[in-house]
Amino acid sequence: MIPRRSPIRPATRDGATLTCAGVSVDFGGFRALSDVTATFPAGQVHAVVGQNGAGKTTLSRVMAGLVTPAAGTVQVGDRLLPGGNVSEARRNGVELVHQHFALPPDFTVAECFELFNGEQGTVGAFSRAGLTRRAADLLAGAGAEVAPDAVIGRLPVETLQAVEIARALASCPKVLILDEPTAVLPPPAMRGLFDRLRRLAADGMCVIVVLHKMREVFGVADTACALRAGRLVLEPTPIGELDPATLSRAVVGDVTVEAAGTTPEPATSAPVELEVRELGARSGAHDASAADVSLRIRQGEIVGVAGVEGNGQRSLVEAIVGVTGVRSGSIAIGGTDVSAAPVRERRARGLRVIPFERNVEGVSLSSALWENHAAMDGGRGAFLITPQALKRRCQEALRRWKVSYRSVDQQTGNLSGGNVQKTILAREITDGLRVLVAAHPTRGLDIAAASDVRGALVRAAEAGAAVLVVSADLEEMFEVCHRVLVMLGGRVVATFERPFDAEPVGAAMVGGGGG
Amino acid sequence: MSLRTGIRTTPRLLALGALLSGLVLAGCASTSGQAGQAQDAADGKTVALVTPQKAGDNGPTDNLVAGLDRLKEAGYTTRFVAATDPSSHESTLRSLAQAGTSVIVVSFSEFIQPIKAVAPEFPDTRFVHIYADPYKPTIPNVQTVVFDTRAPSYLAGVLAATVSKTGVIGFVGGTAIPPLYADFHAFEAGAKATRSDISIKSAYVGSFGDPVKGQQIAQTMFNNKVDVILAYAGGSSLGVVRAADQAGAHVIYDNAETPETAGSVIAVASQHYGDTMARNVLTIPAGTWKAGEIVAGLAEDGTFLKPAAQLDSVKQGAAEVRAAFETVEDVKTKIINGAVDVPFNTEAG
Amino acid sequence: MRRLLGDGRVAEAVRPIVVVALSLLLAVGVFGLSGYPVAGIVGGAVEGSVGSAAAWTQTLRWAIPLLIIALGVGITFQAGYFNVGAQGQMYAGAIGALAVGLALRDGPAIVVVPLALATGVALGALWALVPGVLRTRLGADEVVTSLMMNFIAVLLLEWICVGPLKNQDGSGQAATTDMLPAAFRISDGSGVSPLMLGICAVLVIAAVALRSRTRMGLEIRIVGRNPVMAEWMGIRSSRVGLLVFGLGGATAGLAGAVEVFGPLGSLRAGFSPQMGFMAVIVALVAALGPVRTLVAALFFGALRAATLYLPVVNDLPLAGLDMLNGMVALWITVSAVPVILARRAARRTQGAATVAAPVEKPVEKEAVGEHG
Amino acid sequence: MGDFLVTCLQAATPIWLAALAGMYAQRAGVVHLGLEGLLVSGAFAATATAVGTGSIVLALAAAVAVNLVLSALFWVLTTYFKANVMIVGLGLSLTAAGATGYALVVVFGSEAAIRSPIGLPRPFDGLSGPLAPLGDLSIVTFAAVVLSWFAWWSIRRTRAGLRLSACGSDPFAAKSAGVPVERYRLAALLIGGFLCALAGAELSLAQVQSFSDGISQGRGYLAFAAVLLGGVAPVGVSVASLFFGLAAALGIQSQVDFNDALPPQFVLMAPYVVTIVAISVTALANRRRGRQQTVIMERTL
Repeated sequence: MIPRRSPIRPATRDGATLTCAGVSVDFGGFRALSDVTATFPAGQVHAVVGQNGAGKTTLSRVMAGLVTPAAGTVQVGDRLLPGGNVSEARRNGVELVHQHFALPPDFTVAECFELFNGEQGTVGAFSRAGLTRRAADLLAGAGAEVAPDAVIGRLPVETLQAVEIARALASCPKVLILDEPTAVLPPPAMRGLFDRLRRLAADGMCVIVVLHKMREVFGVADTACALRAGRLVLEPTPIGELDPATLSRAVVGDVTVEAAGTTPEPATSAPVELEVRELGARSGAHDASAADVSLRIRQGEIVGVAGVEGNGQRSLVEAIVGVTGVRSGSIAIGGTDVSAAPVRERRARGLRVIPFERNVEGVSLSSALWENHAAMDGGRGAFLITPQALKRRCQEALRRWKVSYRSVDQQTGNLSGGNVQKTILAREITDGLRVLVAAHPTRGLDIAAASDVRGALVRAAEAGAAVLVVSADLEEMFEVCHRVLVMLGGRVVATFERPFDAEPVGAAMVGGGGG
Repeated sequence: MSLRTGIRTTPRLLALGALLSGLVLAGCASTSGQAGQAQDAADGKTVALVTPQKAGDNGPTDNLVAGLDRLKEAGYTTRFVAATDPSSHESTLRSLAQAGTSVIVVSFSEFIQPIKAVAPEFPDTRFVHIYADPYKPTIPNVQTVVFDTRAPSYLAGVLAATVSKTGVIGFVGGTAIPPLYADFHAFEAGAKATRSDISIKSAYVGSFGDPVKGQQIAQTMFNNKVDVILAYAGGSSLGVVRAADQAGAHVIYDNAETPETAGSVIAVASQHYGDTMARNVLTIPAGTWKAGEIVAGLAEDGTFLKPAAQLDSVKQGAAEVRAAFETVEDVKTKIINGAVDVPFNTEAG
Repeated sequence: MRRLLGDGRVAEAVRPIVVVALSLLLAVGVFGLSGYPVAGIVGGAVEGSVGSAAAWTQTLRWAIPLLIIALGVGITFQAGYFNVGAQGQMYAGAIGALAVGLALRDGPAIVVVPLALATGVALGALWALVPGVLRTRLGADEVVTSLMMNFIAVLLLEWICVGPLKNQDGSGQAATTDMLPAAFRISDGSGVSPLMLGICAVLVIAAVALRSRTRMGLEIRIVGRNPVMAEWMGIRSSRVGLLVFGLGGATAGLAGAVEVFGPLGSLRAGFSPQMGFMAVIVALVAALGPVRTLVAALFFGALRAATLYLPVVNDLPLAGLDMLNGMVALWITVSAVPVILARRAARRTQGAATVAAPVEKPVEKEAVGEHG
Repeated sequence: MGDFLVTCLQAATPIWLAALAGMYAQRAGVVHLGLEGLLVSGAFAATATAVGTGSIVLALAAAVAVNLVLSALFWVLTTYFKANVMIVGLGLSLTAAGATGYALVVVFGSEAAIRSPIGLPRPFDGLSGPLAPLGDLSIVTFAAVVLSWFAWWSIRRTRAGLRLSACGSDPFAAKSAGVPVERYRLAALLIGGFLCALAGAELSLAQVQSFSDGISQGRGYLAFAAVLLGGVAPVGVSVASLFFGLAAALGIQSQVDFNDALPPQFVLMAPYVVTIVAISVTALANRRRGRQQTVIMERTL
């Protein structure tokens, strides 16, 4: 009855040059990209580097047709793409692999392939068996080991990336854009990915990779360009003409980075402020369960937790904060067992948190600044409040943290990411702080803001707090931490002391080391 | 700053002003209301009908509205108000009285308490309460017309039991309310008195305006051997008729006959609401109006059970129905002269 | 909140007024087109709502229950829960209050009335806690469960009126309960009394205080806007959820009790069938602010008074009011008009320049928290 | 038994089609509380046209046309005017109830009901033997069976269905796949309008051949419950709707059989209580399985 379709698209490996000309993007008054002009020739791997917030993701989305530019054009080969039209971009062979993946959580892998790779504008009837078979072929071709009928929402992050890349390659794109593909990958997998990208480029494809680590850039790219605050500060330049220092300077700009001083060692006699014993806890689908995790942090000590994302860090932090229940083991703050205590009580005992996602767990974007600030001392605060007093307190705190804002009545969502993070610090680092849990405290911040935040962590420790830092940025952790634990599959698999060496830590993160 | 406070305070001021003026005005509400009413009521030629259901039911409400038309012919200014929300009854009556309406007719028992509250406030307005209990003590400007629907229900029981071949008959009520419980018990008594082995099924639609469910209920009954149904479900009764058409069963109907009811409706058990209303209102200009209780029952032809006008279109059993009506007439006479006692039980079950 | 109301306090204050005015115009236009005398309708509406002392009484009479319910509904909405069960909660409160009033009919009013009102409040809260608990503990959708609880309450009320509490006067034909003793009534049939206005004043003040002077109010808003963040702050979203369901139910229950002890004096099957939905609209028109709720309740009270009065002076069918209320609800959350107008203006000035470039929000994955 | 099943089907049909409509909408990411309104408007348009023209085809066409317009209005308000989906849905239901009541008066001069001279055809009328009860079913009931299959096929076996589901499951992913999300939502709402038109026609023209004020009596809300109860899946939603039909038929049967034992109000309550219990049980089961709700429900007020 239903005519069989030809398999998704004829396999060709011819690439095309992608050209951006004068691309600018506005997000409600905020200029995310301004006048970006760059040419990415086919047959090469191009790295786009920049700090978080520099506009890398926006640029990749403009190229893929997901974001409509306020001005400027994108051209593939000799075809001018209409702005903000994903279908047209994909039809012309532009595929984007998203950093956080764009795969509907309740779809199976096979359904995702069909969703992305079926012909547009057709009803497209299929049989379940045919769907599975085609998906299996594509997955095998892409070297991804996953069952076609696996449900997306239950797959681990690493597999999701494999699926996402496989579905992008399934349409044999001329231009493949990957937005920070290394953020979730352990080093060996990263090497595999890079080999793959090199081969695709060798076949003639135009590969554009968004990266932000120098080592990665020089490991994979043929050319590199740099974005800073929405502007292209370095045009695509052959990698041979670059050195890491030049590129770094392009990325960071002329800001003089004040290196946060190495934190002084705490007294060995200092009392243990946070103690986690043989903890078992589970956060959710996207994170491993924490199993048998033990750690002790003394006053004035900063302990880092390293690990590839999804290896139980979230479970650990959520259990300490109290938003996820403790399955086994115990947690004590200041010597008092709080394993069963609600968040409120733990906070009353001096626990403070810089959460993973500041816009989700950290603040309510649609609330006023003062409301977010006042949300903190739940529990101890009296039943009655005086808004004027709270606003004044908020003003003082924000001024102390040099947050730039208009009024404490303004919506938090109007602030930039760095300023939002600072409002969280202003709220959390206050009198009574005894244990500070900081998850990715500098993610998405510019160098200056990141340095401020690191300084705040060190000062908190100096003032006698026990600090737990969860981060993906090893350099940052080596800078501020006294000890670094590595989590893998929910367990602490290694502990490192100063002086730190990146090699064994990296190895431990992927299961290659012991400690 | 100033802009913000301005906008923040304006609604408060507005609200305060509204509240204050409302308070003051409400305080003198009763006095001014009555003054206006006394003057207008002197004309004595306006009549308002207030019913708890909307018109167009082809049943009691339409019947009353038809009565209103007769009053219009008699020179009255008429107004019809469907007050479907019970909590608006009292205010609607008050508004009408304050507007100078000389006669206010209300129908059904929903209005008992509102009348008790409003009527004494407006001694110059006449109230006619159709289908209600007599008030104890009587209110000097209120006339209650008691419609005895139990008797026709009893007769319907007699008819159904006589006509039924299966020995199973049914009762479909609109909502499960006391007057319908009373009708059901009378129906049951009439049937049992006629045929001791009769079995009676009953069900309530839950609404007087859901013919879809009425149809489903009737269909279920017909599937359970019922072959005659007394439908007391207002607008939902139409569904019963539809189901009977399908099943080839018989219905005793509570609304006016229409072409759609031909073929299954064997008899109509209903009330002459409109006529009775018009007659009673017209006693006012005639000077014979009296407060208190007036009975409209079988004897007064206020309520009746009569063969359907379209009985001949019934496929089977028209003759039997006619024959059965001899028994019915017989019982009717006995009820009127007191030989047969119709039970009056408003409890559920 | 933001998405619902758009930008700025000015727009926030003006939009509901514009929406209501447009709906009124549209409705009047429809009435005119279908042959009803527009002047008569407008005149009648004014006369019936604010034209006389009696009209004012009517306006207040309908505004009071709307205000009481909408204050509670507004709090529930603020916390992000879409509880549409106010109708059922009102019935539950009315039943509870009346049962106490009748059971203690020989008691002193000063004791019985507060006790009865408290019972109404408690029962309303309990009725609301059923969907509340199911929502916060099991995650069952509160829209469906609270709607179903409405249907159940309607039938429960009917059963109460024809069964256990049935009025036994005369032949017992009316589907109503006994009247409360006159000493217990907090207003006469007009439904307005200083005591009731006092209750309303206290509630408005309490709602203002809860909103801007208590930590609870702050936490309710935070939970409504970001329940995940609230949890990380130590605010238990589920507890706040239960609280707001309880509060919403309590005020609806109080409204039911006040109706019974005020204008009605007894329970009648199916009384005030639109009150719950109307209160939802009032709360939304008022953008959930207590003082604005007062203004909106007065307006919709006036509208109700007007439409009950209209059939008394002309033949406009009641359904016209339902249509009008629906249209207000349909338009009230419209929030993008200013944006669309701005965009059009921008496009016009740009003329046929290069790529049409509407301002677009960043494409972001929505953070789907507990409220899913 | 056959008769009983027929009653179940008759009671289920309007809920069933409306629930399929709600399923399509919710799959596309639109929570549809306007089903009740679309049922009423469909029923009214069908009946009014049947009265006016005497043609069943025109009646159905009119119902479909009216509902397509209302569904498009729903879409415009929520998409272009960014109005809250749930409130627009409730508003649509309220407006339809009021407007049909008003139109009854204005057009037909009746406040309560109009009768239609014709009804929906019954394809198996006149069968005898054990299949005879099938004769009581209108063509729409059979259409519902076919449309359920179609819903399953279109959602589970076509790429268009996948795209539609992606719009509800993860709009960003849908957009990345080049799916015009808003257009798919419009399509889903229009399909819903069509299905509700059939459901409304079934309500008014299948058995009773009349339209009365407020004819849907909350069936649209039951349909919405069925959408959630059925897990927003074609088969689940169909089963849930049939379950509601069964509950209604059982309610009637138990009234007929045991009206003495239990006040009728409590029997009438049963479907609502059952709905609450069933919704809670499915929610609990989903939570046990650790599954989040798959459809993004916008709850921001």
